[in-house]
Amino acid sequence: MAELTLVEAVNDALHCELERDANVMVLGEDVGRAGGVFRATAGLRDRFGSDRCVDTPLAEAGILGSAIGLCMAGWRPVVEMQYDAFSYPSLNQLITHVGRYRWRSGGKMEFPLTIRMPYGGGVRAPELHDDSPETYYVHTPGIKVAIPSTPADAKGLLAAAIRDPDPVVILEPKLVYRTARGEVPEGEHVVPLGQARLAREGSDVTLIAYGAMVKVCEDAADALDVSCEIVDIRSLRPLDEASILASVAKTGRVVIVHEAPRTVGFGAEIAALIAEKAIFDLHGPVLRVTGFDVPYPYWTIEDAYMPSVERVTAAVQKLL
Amino acid sequence: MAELTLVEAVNDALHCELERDANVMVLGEDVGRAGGVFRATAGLRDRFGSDRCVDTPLAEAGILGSAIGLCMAGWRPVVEMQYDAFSYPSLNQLITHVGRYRWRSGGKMEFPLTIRMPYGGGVRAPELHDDSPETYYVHTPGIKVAIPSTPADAKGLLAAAIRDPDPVVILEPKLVYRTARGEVPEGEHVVPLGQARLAREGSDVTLIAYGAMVKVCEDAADALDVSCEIVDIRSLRPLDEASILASVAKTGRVVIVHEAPRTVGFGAEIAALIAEKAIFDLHGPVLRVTGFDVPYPYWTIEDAYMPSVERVTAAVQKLL
Amino acid sequence: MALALPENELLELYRRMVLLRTYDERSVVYHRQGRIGTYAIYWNHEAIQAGATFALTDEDWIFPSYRESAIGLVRGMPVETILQWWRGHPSGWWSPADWNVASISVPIASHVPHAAGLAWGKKLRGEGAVAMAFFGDGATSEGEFHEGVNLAAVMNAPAVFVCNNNQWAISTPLEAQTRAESLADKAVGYGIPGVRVDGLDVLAVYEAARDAVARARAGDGPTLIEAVHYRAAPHATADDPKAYIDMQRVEEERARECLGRFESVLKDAGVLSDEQIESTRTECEELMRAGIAAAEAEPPADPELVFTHAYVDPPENMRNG
Amino acid sequence: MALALPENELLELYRRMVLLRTYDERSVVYHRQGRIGTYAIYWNHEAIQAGATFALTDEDWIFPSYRESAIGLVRGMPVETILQWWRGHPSGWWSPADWNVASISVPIASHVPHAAGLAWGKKLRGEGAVAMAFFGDGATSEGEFHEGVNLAAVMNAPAVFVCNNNQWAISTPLEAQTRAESLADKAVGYGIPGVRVDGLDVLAVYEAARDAVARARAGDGPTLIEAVHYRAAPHATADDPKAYIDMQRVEEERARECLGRFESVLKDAGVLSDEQIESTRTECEELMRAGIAAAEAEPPADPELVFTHAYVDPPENMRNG
Ligand SMILES: Cc1ncc(C[n+]2csc(CCOP(=O)(O)OP(=O)(O)O)c2C)c(N)n1
Ligand SMILES: Cc1ncc(C[n+]2csc(CCOP(=O)(O)OP(=O)(O)O)c2C)c(N)n1
Ligand SMILES: [Mg+2]
Ligand SMILES: [Mg+2]
Repeated sequence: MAELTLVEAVNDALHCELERDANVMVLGEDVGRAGGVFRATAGLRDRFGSDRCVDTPLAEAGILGSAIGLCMAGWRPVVEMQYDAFSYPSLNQLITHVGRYRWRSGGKMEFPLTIRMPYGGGVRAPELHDDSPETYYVHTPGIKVAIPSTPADAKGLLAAAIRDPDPVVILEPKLVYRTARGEVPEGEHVVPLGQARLAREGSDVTLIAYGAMVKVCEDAADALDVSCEIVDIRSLRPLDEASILASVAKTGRVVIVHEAPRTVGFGAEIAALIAEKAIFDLHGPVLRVTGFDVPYPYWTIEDAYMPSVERVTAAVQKLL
Repeated sequence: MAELTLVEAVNDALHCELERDANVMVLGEDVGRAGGVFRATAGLRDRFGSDRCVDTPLAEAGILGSAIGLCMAGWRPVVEMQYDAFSYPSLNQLITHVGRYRWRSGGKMEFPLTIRMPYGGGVRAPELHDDSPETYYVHTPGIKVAIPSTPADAKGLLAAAIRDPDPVVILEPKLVYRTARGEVPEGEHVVPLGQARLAREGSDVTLIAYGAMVKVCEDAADALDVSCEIVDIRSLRPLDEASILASVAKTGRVVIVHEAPRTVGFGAEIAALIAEKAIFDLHGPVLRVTGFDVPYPYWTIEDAYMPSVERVTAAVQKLL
Repeated sequence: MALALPENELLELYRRMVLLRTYDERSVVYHRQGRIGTYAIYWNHEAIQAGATFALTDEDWIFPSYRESAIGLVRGMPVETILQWWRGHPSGWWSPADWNVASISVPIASHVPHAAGLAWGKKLRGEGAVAMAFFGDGATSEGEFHEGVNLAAVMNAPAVFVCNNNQWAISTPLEAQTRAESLADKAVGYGIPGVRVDGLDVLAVYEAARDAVARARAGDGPTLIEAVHYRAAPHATADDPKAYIDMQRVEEERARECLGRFESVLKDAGVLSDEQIESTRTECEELMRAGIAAAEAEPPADPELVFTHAYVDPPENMRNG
Repeated sequence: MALALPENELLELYRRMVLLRTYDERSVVYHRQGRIGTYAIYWNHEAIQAGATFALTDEDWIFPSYRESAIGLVRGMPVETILQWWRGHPSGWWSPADWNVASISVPIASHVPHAAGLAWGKKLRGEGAVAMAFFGDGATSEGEFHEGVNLAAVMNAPAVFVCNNNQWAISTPLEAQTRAESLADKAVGYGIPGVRVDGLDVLAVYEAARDAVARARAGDGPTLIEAVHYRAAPHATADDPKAYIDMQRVEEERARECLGRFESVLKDAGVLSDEQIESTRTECEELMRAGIAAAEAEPPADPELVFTHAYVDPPENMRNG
């Protein structure tokens, strides 16, 4: 066990997986010489060479599209998108090819690629360095999506993604890249996709979140004198429905928290799941505390956009 | 009143709006010389000239990006994307600019552009001519989204979109482009955004749908001996929450139907709305009948993917 | 003049052209008969498809667009497989790995980066394979064409980019697509060779491809080949070009079609006899008859296939709907 | 040698360069003092920004990337407006229509199609305005650069595309970005003129821009200008180039910086005196002092602005969250 920050854990996972499997390679903008703008890929180029940690041209569709060809050539590419909002030029490749190519091959070919990127707000950055794009990814068939909130999960989920035979998108909460510190198993460490994490046990209310919002829920729980259970979803697809439904059955009260805009944000899917499968367990409405349906704001007022401890506690109080 | 097909009504709306406002122009692939692959823009080039109905190069991001510049120059561009899945290359422009530029200008500039495209499955077409991309659009802040199911609404909603000061995406259900026929008011006809249409009154169950799925709900209602109320949402953003909640209050039973994959499909947002604001009106779970979280299938088996009368009636029976 | 290939290869090249031509002409008929769905006609594109791929070995990869849907035929792919693709039957979805022929790419230019990546990836592994991508004149306006070719050039990947310049993108003429003198000019911006050939001269296309493949194998990186001709048929069975094309011009172009031209070259060279022409055509028609029969004999697809193959390891809720 | 401009214009051009330089140098200090946020340094890019825009009239539009964040200064935009952008304060979001300066574009190359559209749209209206877009060497790898320039060329739009080739995209060197001899070569593929100039020679940049603007106004369509220099500062305040750049080379480049070079040209020509240099610099420093003071004096933004301006006519549920 070593104490690492979340971004250090990402770097650790990449070192382990490139070491373990000679077919794994990393590509993206500034991942090589600079080791990534957040240093997530630091050291890889020196250790594994410029063929396995590649600085690409500035072309996200070209990067993701070439990763599909790399898969056909037997590689397991790990693509870094430099920031959330800069992954959008690659959406056409993601939707029309990454999510569909294995199906097209009649199941005979695998496209075990991983796309990872820092995401989310609160970092006092210029425009378009703050997006939470998970809806665009998780709505796309053929794709799996995971979002860690702790260093250990950042390492374990990324390792699972790289080893997974299907394409996986990993969104890393950049807000806590360096503030989330924790024990991380040394060497190989895999956290299977599809398992939520019970971040905290409780009996009165269930708070459901992922990424940087888990910490917000924990702080809200500390501020409240009600017993909050906190479910860290970790894996949006595959989704651990059982853990969510078990917690709802226990508490009957639910608040879902995410940064992304509310309309068809992932909170809507969770609420719909509960409205379908747990309706008779509920003591009250299913509440969402989310980003708003507006462009992510200028950073001096971004705190008014980001779900806050205050907004979460207010939602919980509504339910009691 | 004239009896028109849905695609004829689209063409009618374009003629009226280009006639009415000299700033309105149409651009896209094959919209001019050919009048569009579905003939939606037929006649415009002859009538209004090749400057106001423009065959662009084959470049969706370039088309939508240039439409932003056209707005800055005082035009009201109506962009055609040739098919649902071929709009994806323009998503970066949509998300990073179309939805944000007015906000960036401190509210001083308007970007009254319209993006329209045929969408949806069931048309026995090769791959990627069948997608239902509404989630990608309606999740994006700054964008409005409308989907007609009748010829009259196809004309009226498109006219409203073109006149609207904000960017609007209109998805036209190509499955019923030529089979949906109906009375369409001649000359100017506007259906305001943000108003659902009560397609059928009923008391036992509420069926909520849009686009080609409204007809499926009507057929299901005919096949059932329960009284079904059918709400045709028409406008996904702005959303007519009042009409949805009123119907739920009346029936207490809800089935939501759409073609798009289920996970964070628009049905999730409707279900979440109900789970938040109408939970105590419900007599049972909120059910969704949707496309599956898989690539849209080969057309010989697409009927197994598309929501069918059978699947809708089965869902209704579950609620009784 | 001396022809670029030995006699037996010339005849094989001829056979492939006839096979492609026969597939295309029969498909238009099958469509009219309601036996296949919408179909993208490639009539008179055969010289480009057969000529360019003739420069490849079976280890090399082909990345077709819908316009080259039947190109697997040059690798011995069964006729029925391709017919089933156009019939919307799952057995039409071959595995690229079985034939080193990528899936038919429907989104324009989106497969160009795939070819770049495959070529780059093979090179990284020290495997000699070359990637050859086909796309149209309209495709050169797409960002993904640009990003893919540029990336291949930077990676010095063994790729050959074949632009089928039939001068139309559905109803959009070349002059509304680009202001460049030629599409081969675009190679300059990528620092790679750009070659312009007569797309109706199968041997000219072959020679350009042979040289490009040689450069790729020698480690000299990608080449852009522009094969110029003219679309002498509708864009697809659903399309009526009368609205936008001068049909007179189309008639002239049809008269210059590439297969007859190659036939006379071969006959003048004493390589091909009328009997051989006859027998080759009947042989290919036979293949088509057998192919459509096999396709139609196949049982309808199992609707369960809606769910299979989406994932190796599917999420539990995949079937919820 | 005879200079390209009359004396008063040379001095105005000089003033603009000094103003841009002063803004940049002060901003780096303000950042260190925690008075502005992350900042994209453009030190030694002033010759390109001042020189190219000097060929424009106020009716013409400028489309800056983050690298040209302060370019509005040449139009008289208040210093504090731009400072506020970097301070994350809403008053930093000017209205493009007020200055004919588009918003700072953060997604690389995504504003190139905007410039194409604006130029095309103005031409359609018979208004003479030219659009000038700025972007980097890395931007030329993006699909949206390709689609935007191609569309402008096809529409014969009065646009000027200025590529600031500082030979680095953050840590990615030019040779990892393109295999082309020069970025101006890319113009060939669009059928437009491509011009390569010394990006540190403000008059050379001006002359290239002047000719390009003249072509645009004459109805001869777009031009691609490649202004070659070298990034002699970090990519941004957050960046540490030591990891990837040879700092020795950077030192040499800093010694060749563009402002001092223009000063000696003007002094040799007897147009500029040490007193004028002194007074221009103090004047600009004054503007900066006043600007940062004004920015810091502004009340904090009203959080209500999270909701204003997203829509002209907002959906009712916009505030739900
Ligand atoms: C990204 C994308 N946009 C639009 C389409 C619709 N479409 C199909 S074929 C075609 C024209 C293609 O022209 P070209 O590239 O010249 O190839 P050709 O059909 O002439 O062989 C268009 C616009 C598509 N398939 N993909
Ligand atoms: C679409 C997109 N991808 C990635 C980024 C992150 N990024 C910011 S600046 C930069 C390098 C740009 O280099 P260049 O185009 O040469 O311009 P320069 O910064 O050198 O002026 C990158 C990759 C971005 N802003 N937008
Ligand atoms: Mg073509
Ligand atoms: Mg640069």
